[in-house]
Amino acid sequence: MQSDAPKAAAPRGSLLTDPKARAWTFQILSILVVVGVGWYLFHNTQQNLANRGITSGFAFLDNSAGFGILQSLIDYTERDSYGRVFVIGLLNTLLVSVLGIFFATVLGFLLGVARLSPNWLINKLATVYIEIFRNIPPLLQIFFWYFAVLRAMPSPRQSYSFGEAVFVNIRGVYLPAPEAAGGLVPFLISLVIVIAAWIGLARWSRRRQEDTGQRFPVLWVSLALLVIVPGMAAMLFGKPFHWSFPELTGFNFVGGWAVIPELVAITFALSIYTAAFIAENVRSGILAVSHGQTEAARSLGLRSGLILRLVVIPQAMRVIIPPLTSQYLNLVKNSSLAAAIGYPDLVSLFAGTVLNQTGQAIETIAITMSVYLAISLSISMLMNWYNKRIALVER
Amino acid sequence: MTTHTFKPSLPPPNMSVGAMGWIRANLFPNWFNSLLTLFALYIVWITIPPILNWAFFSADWIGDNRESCTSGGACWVFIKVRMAQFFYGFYPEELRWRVDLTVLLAIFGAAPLFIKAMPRKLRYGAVFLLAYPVLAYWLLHGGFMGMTLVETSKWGGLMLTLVIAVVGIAGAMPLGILLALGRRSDMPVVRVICVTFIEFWRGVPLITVLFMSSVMLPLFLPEEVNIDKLLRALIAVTLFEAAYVAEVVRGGMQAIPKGQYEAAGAMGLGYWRIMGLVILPQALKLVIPGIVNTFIALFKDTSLVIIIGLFDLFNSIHQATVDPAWLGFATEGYVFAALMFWIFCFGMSRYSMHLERKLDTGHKR
Amino acid sequence: MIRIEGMHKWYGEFHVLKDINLSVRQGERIVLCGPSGSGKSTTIRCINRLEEHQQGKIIVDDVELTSDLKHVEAIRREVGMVFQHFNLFPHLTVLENCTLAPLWVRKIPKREAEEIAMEYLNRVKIPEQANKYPGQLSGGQQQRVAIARALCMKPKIMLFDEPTSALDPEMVKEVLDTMIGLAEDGMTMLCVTHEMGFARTVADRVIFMDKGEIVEEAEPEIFFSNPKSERTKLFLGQILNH
Amino acid sequence: MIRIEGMHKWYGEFHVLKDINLSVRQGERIVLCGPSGSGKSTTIRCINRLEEHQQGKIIVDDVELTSDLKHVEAIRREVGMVFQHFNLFPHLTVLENCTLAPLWVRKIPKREAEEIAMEYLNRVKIPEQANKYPGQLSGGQQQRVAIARALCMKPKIMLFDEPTSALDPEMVKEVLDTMIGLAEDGMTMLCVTHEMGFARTVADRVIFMDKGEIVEEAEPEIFFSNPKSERTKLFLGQILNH
Amino acid sequence: GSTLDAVMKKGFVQCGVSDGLPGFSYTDEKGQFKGIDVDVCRAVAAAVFGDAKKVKFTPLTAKERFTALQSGEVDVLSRNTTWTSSRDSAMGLNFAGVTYYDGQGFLVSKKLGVKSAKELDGAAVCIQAGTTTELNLSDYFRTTGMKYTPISYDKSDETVKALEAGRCDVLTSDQSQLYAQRIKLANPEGYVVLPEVISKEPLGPVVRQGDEEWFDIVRWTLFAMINAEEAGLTAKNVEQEAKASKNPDVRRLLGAEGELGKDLKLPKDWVVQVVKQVGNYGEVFDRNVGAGSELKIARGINALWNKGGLQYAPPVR
Ligand SMILES: Nc1ncnc2c1ncn2[C@@H]1O[C@H](COP(=O)(O)OP(=O)(O)OP(=O)(O)O)[C@@H](O)[C@H]1O
Ligand SMILES: Nc1ncnc2c1ncn2[C@@H]1O[C@H](COP(=O)(O)OP(=O)(O)OP(=O)(O)O)[C@@H](O)[C@H]1O
Ligand SMILES: [Mg+2]
Ligand SMILES: [Mg+2]
Repeated sequence: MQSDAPKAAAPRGSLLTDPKARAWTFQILSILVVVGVGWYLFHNTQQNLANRGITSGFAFLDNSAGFGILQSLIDYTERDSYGRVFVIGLLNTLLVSVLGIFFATVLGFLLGVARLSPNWLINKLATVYIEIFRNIPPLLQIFFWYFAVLRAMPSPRQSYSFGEAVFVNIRGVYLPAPEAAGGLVPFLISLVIVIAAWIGLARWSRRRQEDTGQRFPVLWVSLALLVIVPGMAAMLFGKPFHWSFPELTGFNFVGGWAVIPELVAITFALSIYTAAFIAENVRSGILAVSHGQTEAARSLGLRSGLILRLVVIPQAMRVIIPPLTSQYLNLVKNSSLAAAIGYPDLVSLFAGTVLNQTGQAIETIAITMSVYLAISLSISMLMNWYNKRIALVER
Repeated sequence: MTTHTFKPSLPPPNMSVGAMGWIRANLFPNWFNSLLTLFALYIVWITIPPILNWAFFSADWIGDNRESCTSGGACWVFIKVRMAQFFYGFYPEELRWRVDLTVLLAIFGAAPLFIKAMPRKLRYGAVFLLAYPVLAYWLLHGGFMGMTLVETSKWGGLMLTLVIAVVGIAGAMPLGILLALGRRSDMPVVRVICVTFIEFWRGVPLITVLFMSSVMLPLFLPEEVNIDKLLRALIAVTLFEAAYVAEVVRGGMQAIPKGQYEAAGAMGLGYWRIMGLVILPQALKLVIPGIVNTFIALFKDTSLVIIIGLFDLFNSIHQATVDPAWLGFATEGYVFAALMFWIFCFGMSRYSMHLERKLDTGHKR
Repeated sequence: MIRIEGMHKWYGEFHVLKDINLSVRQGERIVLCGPSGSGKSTTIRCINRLEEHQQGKIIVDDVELTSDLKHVEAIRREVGMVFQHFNLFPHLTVLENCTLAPLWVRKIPKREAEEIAMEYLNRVKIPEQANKYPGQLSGGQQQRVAIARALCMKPKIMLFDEPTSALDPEMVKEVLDTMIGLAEDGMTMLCVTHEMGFARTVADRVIFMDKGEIVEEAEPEIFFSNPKSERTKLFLGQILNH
Repeated sequence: MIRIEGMHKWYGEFHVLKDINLSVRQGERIVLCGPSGSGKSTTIRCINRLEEHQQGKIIVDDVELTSDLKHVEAIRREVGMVFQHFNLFPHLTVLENCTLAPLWVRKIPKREAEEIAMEYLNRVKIPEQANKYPGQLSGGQQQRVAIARALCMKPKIMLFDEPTSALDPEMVKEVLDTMIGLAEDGMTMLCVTHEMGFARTVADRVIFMDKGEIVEEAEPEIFFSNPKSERTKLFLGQILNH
Repeated sequence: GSTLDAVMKKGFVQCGVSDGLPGFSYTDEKGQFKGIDVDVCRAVAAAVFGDAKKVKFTPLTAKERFTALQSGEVDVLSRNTTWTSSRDSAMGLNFAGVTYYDGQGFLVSKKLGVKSAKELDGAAVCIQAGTTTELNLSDYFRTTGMKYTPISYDKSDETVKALEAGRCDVLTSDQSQLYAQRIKLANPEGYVVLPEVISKEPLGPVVRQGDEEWFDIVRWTLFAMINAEEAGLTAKNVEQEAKASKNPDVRRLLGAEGELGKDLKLPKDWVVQVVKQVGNYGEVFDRNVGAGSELKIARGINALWNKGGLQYAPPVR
């Protein structure tokens, strides 16, 4: 008998007792409630704004800001608009997040592995670290590190100097910054060439391994190329940059790159805090790979480095990724605590100073929240996608 | 036919057991680990003695003003002098017994719930859960039935931290459970509403939420409505936390096999009875550790109310460190704050691990 | 007691049950068998609305099964069901498992519900386990608790979905014995099982399903000794030689 | 091929292996049996250094097993091992499981490694599963993949640690057949198993262990029909009557 | 609705103050709020309820303050807030008057050896975020063509801590605050306030726009305090004078004659209560920031108009 699609539905009950009808009634009611509450709040807000003569709308984004900003990744002067201030805040938040995620991941993996070390002392040290740092509020840690960093550093005049090029003092870490010079173009071209060569080499060596089983020391050769070729370009076509060295003029160092202590403290605190959680995730991820897997790999003659790379980590990653994702999200959200120590992140600059200069609380907070929401959603989407891609195939 | 005589067990060669064996196996099994051990020893050596020295050996404990702190180590006098404020905030001195009593009531009231053999535990628990909040409100806030009123603006310190954390989680539980049910509902509209709600709160930082609740909420409400500042913070924390609780509870519900729903349905139980009598009791038991972890996170997050000017434990301490009379003892303040938070969080995380182990074995049998 | 007329069911595009017609009289004991995936479980799950049928009529105890919740509830009260994997509630004691539905659905006082429960636990021969948790019992004991739990609602009809197939062989007998006892007491039963011995002893009728259809329906003597259809023969050959 | 002389092993204070002496010639097929906890697994795991022995000598293919990594690696290359729980790598396809070690340890070109792998997958009769993941295979198929994986390294000796005891009964045969095939091709094998049928058909020698000692060592006919020791008899009685 | 009605209904004035600025608003160790800004609030409460205690304080950061006022979180914002055009117009606020004429200045460590703000090129400057100070600073350095690094914190306490730690060379704020903040330093003598005043900072209480009634009450409370000082009424003698004074100005002010109270919908004796419970402007100034306080700021331009200052209240008539 060929199956045909269902025709008439079975008889229905009355509106109150039929589950479908009831479900729809309920759903329509809940839509009404949500819309009603939304409208009520909107109405009140409208009324309140009108009553109190508060400006609304997003026109303020074009107004000029008029205040200085401690750190901005793009050019900024006081004449620039609030819109640009928003971008600067967002970039600063992203900077802290990216740095924090990077260091927290590295530190977290190291600690997670240390936590599993057969070496008793290392194991215990890692445990102590994890238990201390994950049980103290991050805000407290941020304050602590900020003032600890400030207290430990000398004034600009007594800076620690490394080869008269790098200076460390309470105002930050000052590094020489490259500035373009005549040989820059050939230099950049040579760099591109080396990188292209690197990729080609890697491809070729993979093919060679597949064909002959021999491995080629790609990394070392490429590193050598990386030094030699641009070096020759520099010699032939002249210096690509001259270095702008930081110099003490007046109160502070001028020139070079400066890494401000606020950034250091917040990155430090967030990395240390989040690493404690990541370490636990890593540990349970590695423990989730059964001992039999390592034994099987060992009995095949694989060395421990290869076992880790080819067998343990790929499997552990599947367990680690989902909790790691939420740690990343937490770190991004916690980066908003930067406001407490004056690091000009999104919350501090935009939901703080701009809000206060313009008085447009609803708009600025709405924008700020949407930005965090968007970051959170995109990180989770990315991670979900990755997670799906690497999921184990089962029956 | 022979009878095989077994050889006696010999003691192991001495390098593999005993103190030496242990040291060899755990500290110096190979050159790489030996290096690590030395490195770790070095770290211990450069960190522990100075810390101990600062915190104990050359610390000042006695006195009641900054002149007592001369030795160069930690000045615990500062903490000692301010201790009452760190615990009670500006709660009137002569009424502090009310706070103590509230805490004691919580401890002794909840204790029977942890006794295995307690009869009628469920009923007792329900009565306690209903009665205690009223009692606690009467004691802490007062203003009726003969208790003098203590404004919430006078609440502070550890007491406020605990109030926020406990009320937050207690409020978040029922809401979180409803959200979890909604997210697993087969009504698409309800599901969408719940998912949106949950994802929204999980996606934004708590400080923006607190900020909104503290200064913007009145903009959304009619002019005559006036809600206490602490209450608004509590509402914000509750909504925020409910989203996290919802996800934890959902995890637990997913672990309940479909057969349980079917068996309950086949017996003629309706949706709410299936959930209330069969599914949630099992799901909640499974997620107790997760809930405790959420509570720990919440407990740490209470420190953020500094942003909206509530004087919780951390803010009280922070405020004390800028008191001109005690300038320069910020480190002591932060260390003390850290210690207080640590004790609570560590204790709870141990408890959650203990539960996890207990539930784990219970599961296997 | 049960009348099914022209019932069809689809899972999405897949036609699982095709034109099922079946009627069960009061006190009748019917065994459903057939190869895996033939729709046996689906059929009996439709009877108490764990699955929804899309065409045809199901009438249980003079009540037609529609999507009206009132009817569904009325029918579920009269129909007890026992599952392959017991589905006892692990957080409740055996006694609580048995009294849950009487208390909340039938609204019987607790004392009385417990007396009834003990009576049925006696009947399935495990009164001494009343205060244990399901996790502490063997599979056979658990299934007997599940039967007692269903009986506590004093159903007019009992449905069994392969009640013994998740059990270790040594426990199968204790459950079958319980079921035989029940049959002897005159309970109306509809039973999905591959225990042909049970079918032979107890059943008034055996129904053979395949590919979502009822292929054959006969008294056990005739069914086993002289099946009409080729497919039934094939199936019986496989199952009895196993 | 393998020579073990006076090997002792302790787990902490516990003396697991006591004075084990054993030698296996090229092409010999040896079955190890004994009650649970008698040290069979430990013995064969010492042979490829999954466990460390503390006293005595183990010499495999003329290389003495010391803590020198070079020696350990050399030996592991020549010794294949099959585990009770297969231990396939779930994140790699069957083919990748089989080519992993040849590629990274033997440094064979990929093409060639794949050819070898397909050859052995043919041998264990599952070439068609090459691109599936282990999770998609049945237990018996997984164990055969595990055997193929070990064979791909072209080992001189194969160790089996109860290769069939985690399998459903209907799958035991397919794995045993594969092992018998291997034995017929002349592979040197050391096999911990309780499949006495297999021991009888294939083994050149059967070794019985108890409490960490070798109690008896004999050809299968003699071992089964006329064991010397009281202990062996008891064990055989138990295992054969089961 | 009307703020006055709402205030009467709830029984207290909700007042937004600073979260810690000696002299203006700060909490003592008992948690009591004190300072000029606080006294203005108490005066409003005394005017409305005849009881200066019927006021609740909400400590606000600079960032939060306007939102809190706009949203109705507080009824009056008395938090050393500068009166500017944009705040008065676009933000929907109304400034009720000036409690303190201030100007922005700089606080530096003596060790730096700086004598004038003109020497501050390249300095790192600590400021409180979200203040006019932040904008003035930027203007000042722009006009003088100097460079600076702004380091802004949410709370004024943190700016002090950062200056102390050496994170910045200079702290900038309203001069009055500089004096207040200086005593928060471990070593106040090591720091000086530079002579330059780079801006006008009239500070005063603020209310929401659109409620003239409430605006008038706050404004006239302040004026009443100034007029009281001018008329020589003090907390001690005001009750006496209310009964005995023959001066028609005083009689009108204290409600013995005329309709001042009724017009403002306040009790007849409201000014008496304000002065009795809080004091006249001079007393409040003196007690909190002037000679009677730790800050010891001179009256300067905050003296009455007839004593060479700017404080000038319209007559009661
Ligand atoms: N929820 C479902 N969604 C889609 N298809 C389903 C679902 N449940 C069952 N099926 C399919 O319907 C068919 C009938 O299933 P049913 O469980 O009734 O078979 P059965 O006769 O009870 O088999 P068994 O002896 O294995 O229990 C099977 O092909 C099955 O794959
Ligand atoms: N890692 C270990 N630490 C301590 N004791 C161990 C360890 N591994 C095994 N043992 C003990 O050593 C003894 C021998 O174990 P082994 O696994 O070799 O026995 P077996 O003969 O293979 O038994 P089975 O048939 O159960 O596999 C057992 O008593 C076991 O408990
Ligand atoms: Mg079925
Ligand atoms: Mg074993």
